[in-house]
Amino acid sequence: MKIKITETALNPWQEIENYQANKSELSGKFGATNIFIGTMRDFNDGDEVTSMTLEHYSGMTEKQLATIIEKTQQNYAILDVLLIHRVGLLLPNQPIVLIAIWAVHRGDAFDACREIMEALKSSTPFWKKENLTEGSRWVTKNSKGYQT
Amino acid sequence: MKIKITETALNPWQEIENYQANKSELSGKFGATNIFIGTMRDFNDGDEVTSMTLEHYSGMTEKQLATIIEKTQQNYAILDVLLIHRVGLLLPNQPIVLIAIWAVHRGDAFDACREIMEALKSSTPFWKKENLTEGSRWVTKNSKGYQT
Amino acid sequence: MSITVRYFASLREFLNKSEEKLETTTALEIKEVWTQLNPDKVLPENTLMAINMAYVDADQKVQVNDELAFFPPVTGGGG
Amino acid sequence: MSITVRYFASLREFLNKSEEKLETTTALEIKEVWTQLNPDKVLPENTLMAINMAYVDADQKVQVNDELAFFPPVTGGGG
Repeated sequence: MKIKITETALNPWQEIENYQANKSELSGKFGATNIFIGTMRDFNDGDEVTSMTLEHYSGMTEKQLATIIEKTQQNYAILDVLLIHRVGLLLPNQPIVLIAIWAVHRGDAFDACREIMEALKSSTPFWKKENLTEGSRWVTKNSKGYQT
Repeated sequence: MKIKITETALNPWQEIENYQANKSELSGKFGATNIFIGTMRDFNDGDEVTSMTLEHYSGMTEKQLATIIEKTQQNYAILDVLLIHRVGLLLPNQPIVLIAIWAVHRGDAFDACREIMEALKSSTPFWKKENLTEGSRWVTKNSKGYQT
Repeated sequence: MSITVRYFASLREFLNKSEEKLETTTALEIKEVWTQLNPDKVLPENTLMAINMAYVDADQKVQVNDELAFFPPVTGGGG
Repeated sequence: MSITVRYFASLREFLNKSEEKLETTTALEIKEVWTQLNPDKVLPENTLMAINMAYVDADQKVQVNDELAFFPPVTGGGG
């Protein structure tokens, strides 16, 4: 299991490939991988967003993520978790978060990934500030996750 | 949208990265990517599996996958789909299937990926034959997707 | 004029054939096609059927020049 | 002896401070800490609170040497 908070631009494919390659104990044992990647859009609530600043509560963030993962491991049979979250200045099309779950079976992988993602959004101390073409604004709530 | 059936070993990270890089119209427009990868295990039903032969009904497979994706596009707001499935001889730890969904929102990405995966397993004409340390056997039914 | 008939996976191995043609000038019931081509074999339970690469029920008629396929439950994917 | 108090995101900007210490030799109510440090500001509705990096309710007591944090609803993730 690995949790990483980083100010550096994130290449999710490289991260997953490297992580998996170094986990020899996973080889041949997992049948299902589910991966979620949240990526910065260049629009939100009808406005153009030129960049975003992600603030976090260092220390509590890692603690909260570990708690979320631990709880999910009690709910689903999963083999491994990789979770990386960006902080600092982000540009459109850059990944914000990566969650990868390895499991024997697909249902456990899908459900665990979804549960961790929803818990992360609702309880981990990250805050987004969007920079618009004119001015900036704090994001005050999460979307429900579906096109309306 | 891309559907590919291939006899060649599959690098999912390379495939997704290349596909996304060539889709300039997606840049800045998607907020969520959900990816499922099904990978060959070296065990099944308590036996060691040394390799697997994947047979398919060429032509109907592609047609059925296109129908599944079309139906899912009616149910969820998704921007793009990449689906690759291996056929032929597979070894443990090799990816069998890759499904990647790009959407504005996470719920649409998760649900569409899950729906396509379940529909693929239940209705696309692929068949697995497992080669054991002694002899071989056809897989006769799908797992429900959860550790029992 | 004929119907092309294909068999896949365990059914292909069981029958020891993957494709054959049944000469006919008229539409036939699926069961009739099976019986004519496999007179000594019972169609296994759970066998799936497709005409021209689309799933059909066992009571569907097969037209001349159609491709009819018989196959066991599918097991693709992974996980 | 003191309590460390931290503010994040929009609340940090609203108060124009990110961290301060409140000298005390006894445990205090969270509301008491807020009022002593921000006498002219109402604690915004929906403010979340954590003691030593774990979520707490507003009625929790803050012990000497604890770290107390106030912050708005969280908005991490993406999608």
